[in-house]
Amino acid sequence: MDFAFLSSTMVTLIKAVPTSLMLFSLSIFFGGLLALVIVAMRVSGNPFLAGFAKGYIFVFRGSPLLIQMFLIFYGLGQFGVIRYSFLWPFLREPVVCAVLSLALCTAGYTAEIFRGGIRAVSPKEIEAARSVGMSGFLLVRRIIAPIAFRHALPAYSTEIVLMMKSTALASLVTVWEVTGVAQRLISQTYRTMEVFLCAALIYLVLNFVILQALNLLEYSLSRHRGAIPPALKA
Amino acid sequence: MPDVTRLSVRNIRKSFGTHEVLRGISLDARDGDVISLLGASGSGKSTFLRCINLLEIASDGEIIVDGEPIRMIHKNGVSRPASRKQVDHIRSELGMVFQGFNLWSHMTILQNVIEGPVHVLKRAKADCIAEAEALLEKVGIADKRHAYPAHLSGGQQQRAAIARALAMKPKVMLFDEPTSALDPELVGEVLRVMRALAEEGMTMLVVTHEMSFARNVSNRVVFMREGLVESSGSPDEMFGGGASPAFRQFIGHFGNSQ
Amino acid sequence: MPDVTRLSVRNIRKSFGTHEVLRGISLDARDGDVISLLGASGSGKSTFLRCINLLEIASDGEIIVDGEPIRMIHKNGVSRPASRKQVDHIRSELGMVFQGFNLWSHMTILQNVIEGPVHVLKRAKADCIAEAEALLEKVGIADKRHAYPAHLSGGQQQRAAIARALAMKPKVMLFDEPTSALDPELVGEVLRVMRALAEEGMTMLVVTHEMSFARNVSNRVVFMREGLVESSGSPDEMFGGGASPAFRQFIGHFGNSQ
Amino acid sequence: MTGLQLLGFGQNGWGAWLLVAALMTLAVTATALAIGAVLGALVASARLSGSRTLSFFGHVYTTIFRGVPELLIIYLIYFGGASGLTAIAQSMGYDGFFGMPSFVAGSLAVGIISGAYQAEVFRGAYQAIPKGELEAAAAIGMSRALRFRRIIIPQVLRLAIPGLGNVWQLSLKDSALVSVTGLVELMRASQVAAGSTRQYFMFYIVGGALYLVLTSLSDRVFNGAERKANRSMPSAAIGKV
Amino acid sequence: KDWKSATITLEGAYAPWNMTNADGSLGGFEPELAKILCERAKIECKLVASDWDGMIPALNAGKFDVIMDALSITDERKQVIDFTVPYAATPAAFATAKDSPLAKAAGTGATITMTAGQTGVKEIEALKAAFKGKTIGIQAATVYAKFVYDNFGSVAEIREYKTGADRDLDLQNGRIDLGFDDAVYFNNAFESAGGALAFTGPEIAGSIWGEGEGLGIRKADTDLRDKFSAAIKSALADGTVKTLSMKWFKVDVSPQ
Ligand SMILES: Nc1ncnc2c1ncn2[C@@H]1O[C@H](COP(=O)(O)OP(=O)(O)OP(=O)(O)O)[C@@H](O)[C@H]1O
Ligand SMILES: Nc1ncnc2c1ncn2[C@@H]1O[C@H](COP(=O)(O)OP(=O)(O)OP(=O)(O)O)[C@@H](O)[C@H]1O
Ligand SMILES: [Mg+2]
Ligand SMILES: [Mg+2]
Repeated sequence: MDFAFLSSTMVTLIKAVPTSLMLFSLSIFFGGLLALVIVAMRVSGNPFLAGFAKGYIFVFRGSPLLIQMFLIFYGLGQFGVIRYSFLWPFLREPVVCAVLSLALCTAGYTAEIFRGGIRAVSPKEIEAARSVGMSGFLLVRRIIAPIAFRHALPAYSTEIVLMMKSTALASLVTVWEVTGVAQRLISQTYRTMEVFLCAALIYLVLNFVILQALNLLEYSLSRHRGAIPPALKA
Repeated sequence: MPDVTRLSVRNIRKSFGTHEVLRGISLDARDGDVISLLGASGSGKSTFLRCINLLEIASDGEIIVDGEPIRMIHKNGVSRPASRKQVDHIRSELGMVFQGFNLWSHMTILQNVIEGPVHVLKRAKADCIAEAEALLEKVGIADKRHAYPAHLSGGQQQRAAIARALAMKPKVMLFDEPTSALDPELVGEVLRVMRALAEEGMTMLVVTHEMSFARNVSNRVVFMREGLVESSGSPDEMFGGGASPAFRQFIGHFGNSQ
Repeated sequence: MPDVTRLSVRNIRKSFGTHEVLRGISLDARDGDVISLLGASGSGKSTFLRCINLLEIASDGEIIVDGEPIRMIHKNGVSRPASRKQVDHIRSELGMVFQGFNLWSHMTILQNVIEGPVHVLKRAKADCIAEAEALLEKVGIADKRHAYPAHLSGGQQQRAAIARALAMKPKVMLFDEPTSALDPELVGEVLRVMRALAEEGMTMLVVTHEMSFARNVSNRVVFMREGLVESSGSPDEMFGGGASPAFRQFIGHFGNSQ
Repeated sequence: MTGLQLLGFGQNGWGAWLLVAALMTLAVTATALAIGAVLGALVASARLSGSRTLSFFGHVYTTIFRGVPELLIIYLIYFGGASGLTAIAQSMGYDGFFGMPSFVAGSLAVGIISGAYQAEVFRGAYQAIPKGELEAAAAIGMSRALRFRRIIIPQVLRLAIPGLGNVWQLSLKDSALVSVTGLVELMRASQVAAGSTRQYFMFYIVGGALYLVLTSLSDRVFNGAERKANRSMPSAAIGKV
Repeated sequence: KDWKSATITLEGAYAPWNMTNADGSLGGFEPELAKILCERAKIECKLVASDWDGMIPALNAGKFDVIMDALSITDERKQVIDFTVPYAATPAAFATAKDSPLAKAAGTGATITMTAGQTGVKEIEALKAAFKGKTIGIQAATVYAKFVYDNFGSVAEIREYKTGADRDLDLQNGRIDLGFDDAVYFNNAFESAGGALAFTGPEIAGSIWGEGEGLGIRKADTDLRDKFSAAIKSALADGTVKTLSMKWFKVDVSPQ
């Protein structure tokens, strides 16, 4: 084991952690907001909105993020309309494009996850809410969202962790985060395993913290369930 | 008390698939009316209540709450309410206690009870809590106010559901077997509460299998059979000699076993 | 009929958190015994039934089914059954009708009823179907046999739950308010079925709020209060003059309203 | 050369090349999903078992295989597996390199990862089963195994279908990373075609479109399954007024 | 071990060095050269395509025996694998958009030679002045990247791309002003850019780019390395490399 190499690698990689975290938090935030809009459209009952949402989910969930990012970053600039529009000053920036494509993609997944959570809300509880005159946003905010979110949490944790890992693609568009830096180190030193192990350790620690936080959240949101009697455990 | 028609239902029909559950039911309820809805299991009592507050959409018929007809749109053989806002408003004036209680599982009992007043009626939270605690006290589960529904006994859940509906102070209450899970002592308790409400002028539609309730608390008895009102009348008429043979057979056990 | 003790419960205790719900309950049931379990809402009746078939693990006490004590392991203040196999076996001899029915939502009514006989008792499917249909006929929901539970009325679900429990032909039946959602006519019907089963020697423990059942069908009445057996005796003793004041207050309403 | 010719099935067309790669992607993903289903079910039951040790190991599995970048896991299995095999072979007197076939290594790696995702999906679905239904099953004396087979699996499958659709989608894309093992799947095929012809946009768009075709096929399967599984449920209350 | 057969890997997506034909077969400069080298070394060769990212670990794991993928001989790489003598060495140059104000910078069309570590070259100083405040795109972790950082890091903004192709697209999009890379590679890239890009400033050749491109071989396999080195020397000597180079690159890349 070459500890000097490992520690210098670690130092180099850790310097890229803030970039990764920045990409991660921005894309989770914007992706989450967008997902709420998409899932609202999806379950709205309006065929036009639902159709749009379906199409959106289909495209962004159905194609690889790598391709989406490539087309957004390198592809949009090919069109004069965009290059000479007010958007270009934003789209010109690699970070904006990276966050944009990460957020667009996670929104597709998250919308589908939230929809699954909504499906698991007992129709009886929704009926009870309607019978006191709740509907629309109030019904969603007070009854559907809390229950659905609890149901969706395990799947959503997975998605959040996936986003952490997906930020790795941002080096495609010249945003050098942890994986990108690791790959650059590899093409300089060709010590693939060592560098990758260091990178993996960083992701594992970050994701461990995230997962632990989400587990706590899950636990604290589960108080309302009757504990499953020990005699019944699967 | 002025003689106001609080709730008027005209010729409601409802089918599930090919099975026609309600085949044209009409009913009028005035201020302070307590109407018992009797009928065999599966005769459509719950469905009828659910149609009144539009949890099920009747395929035909008209519902008028407090003089305000619920506007419906009929298109391609499907009906739906014209205004969601109107529906919300009307529902907030119609209280409902479900047969299966349907408490919100993610909220404590107290939260269940104040949810509607605070978030639908937008009343001050402190007032709502005070009132809710008084209500829970009345139905005897004040000590369970911070428990979640999953940790309550059947009768406790049912009482929580009643308290939740009452907290909305609706003009009309729809009760679906509100005492089915209660012991005789509590049944007496709850019936006392209901009688008091009736005296304050609340209109009630009560699906029940409790003949003593039908006889002693309500001022009208409606007997449903196969999706129709088979017969109706004052308790004295119905439980006296004047009842139809079908109704007499229906209450037969009640008559016998006492 | 030989005088066999089918079910014997000794000194059962159970707490939820700090709340001690059962504080030492004992009970013996012989072949053909029909025991009514009465008590206020929240007095621990459901919990008691659930402890008997180990859906809740009592913290203390002993349960003996058909002479066979359920072996328990006590470790670090936590108890659990020693043999999972024994528990499964004993449960298949104890039928249970839940207060909330708990039908399997992904199966039709018929599938619900044959599930146990076919998959637990491993009996021939065709026989089970024939028997199940006869049972469903008996409780009056044969026409609903291909419907899913979510599409049934409350009373229909309750009858399906009864049929499901009976289909296992258990030696001991635990009923938790088996007629709460039924109309008087059906209550009479179901009580007739239960009486017939009692005469065939089935042992039954019935939580009920139906005093007419306690009085006319059961041969023993147990009155629970605050986690203890407050008093018990034959129906005649209990409903005659000899009852405790607490029990008399409990059935007060029942006495009054008739 | 026109775009149509480039994408066609003629002598200089990349049509067949891409199509075969798409089938390869499908095969890797399907195999991985099957492997993952077994692992996922095991891990989910470990996590729900109530046994502290089992639950701990389940937790470790899901944390590691969700937390570590997929590429590294593929590397470890492919190269690590190969070194292991080679060492075994050499100790038995054989000479040279013994690797796992790319397809096996790739599917195994993606399958192990997908197992962690599926475990979480199954766990979430299990927790959504109404508790009373499990009690009813226990009460008629169903053994654990029987309860698992007759009550839990059908309900978990019903509740897990949307989640499994997501996992399928994830695995479909994880399969793109398998190209480091030398397997020509859709992603690598598109990149090779793009690099060889320098028609980057065209081949990326076509590659993306082929992924969408695979998605629409699988969506159809999952939607059908969801419809079928939900026929016992009351019509969704959410869309109603 | 007597090398009767060997497996050679290349990416198959780096035209014109090596690429994949629509029928899945491999073509380009390197596959053709490999065939000749193997004949001369009397080794039966099998060509397989594999992913660039896994190439070196896979070589060391024993999955194949030779890497032939425009692999520059560098000191870092020498620590993990061995190289044959180079079979190619290419000059490097800047590229920009044809209509850019930076087009036709001083020295365009000329060739200068630099040695490793050389500084203070007057042509480079001139470029430095011209490129002040501009953005230069490079492929990360290449010898060219190091050159640009060393010479232009103080005056220009530098953006690193994972591949040269990505950088070329951004050059066309206008996100960056200049690109710096292998001139042979650029020659080919310009063609597919439809004439939108052009060289600017002088071509830079010489030992500054190291020894050139060689075959990568496991450190243990010295005999294999020597066989291929001998074959490369003979192919360079008799002009075979030059012929192939003119065919694929239209310039001679044989190392001087
Ligand atoms: N899982 C639980 N966690 C905490 N407390 C519980 C739980 N289950 C029941 N309890 C409490 O235990 C007490 C007894 O409940 P149980 O369900 O046995 O009552 P019961 O006699 O069946 O009443 P009812 O007639 O209303 O059904 C109640 O006060 C209830 O709140
Ligand atoms: N969602 C549904 N889909 C199909 N059929 C239904 C549905 N809901 C109710 N039904 C059927 O409609 C009929 C009337 O049901 P309803 O619940 O109104 O009966 P009920 O009078 O309330 O009976 P109970 O006293 O047993 O509660 C029943 O036969 C029932 O099976
Ligand atoms: Mg009903
Ligand atoms: Mg109970």
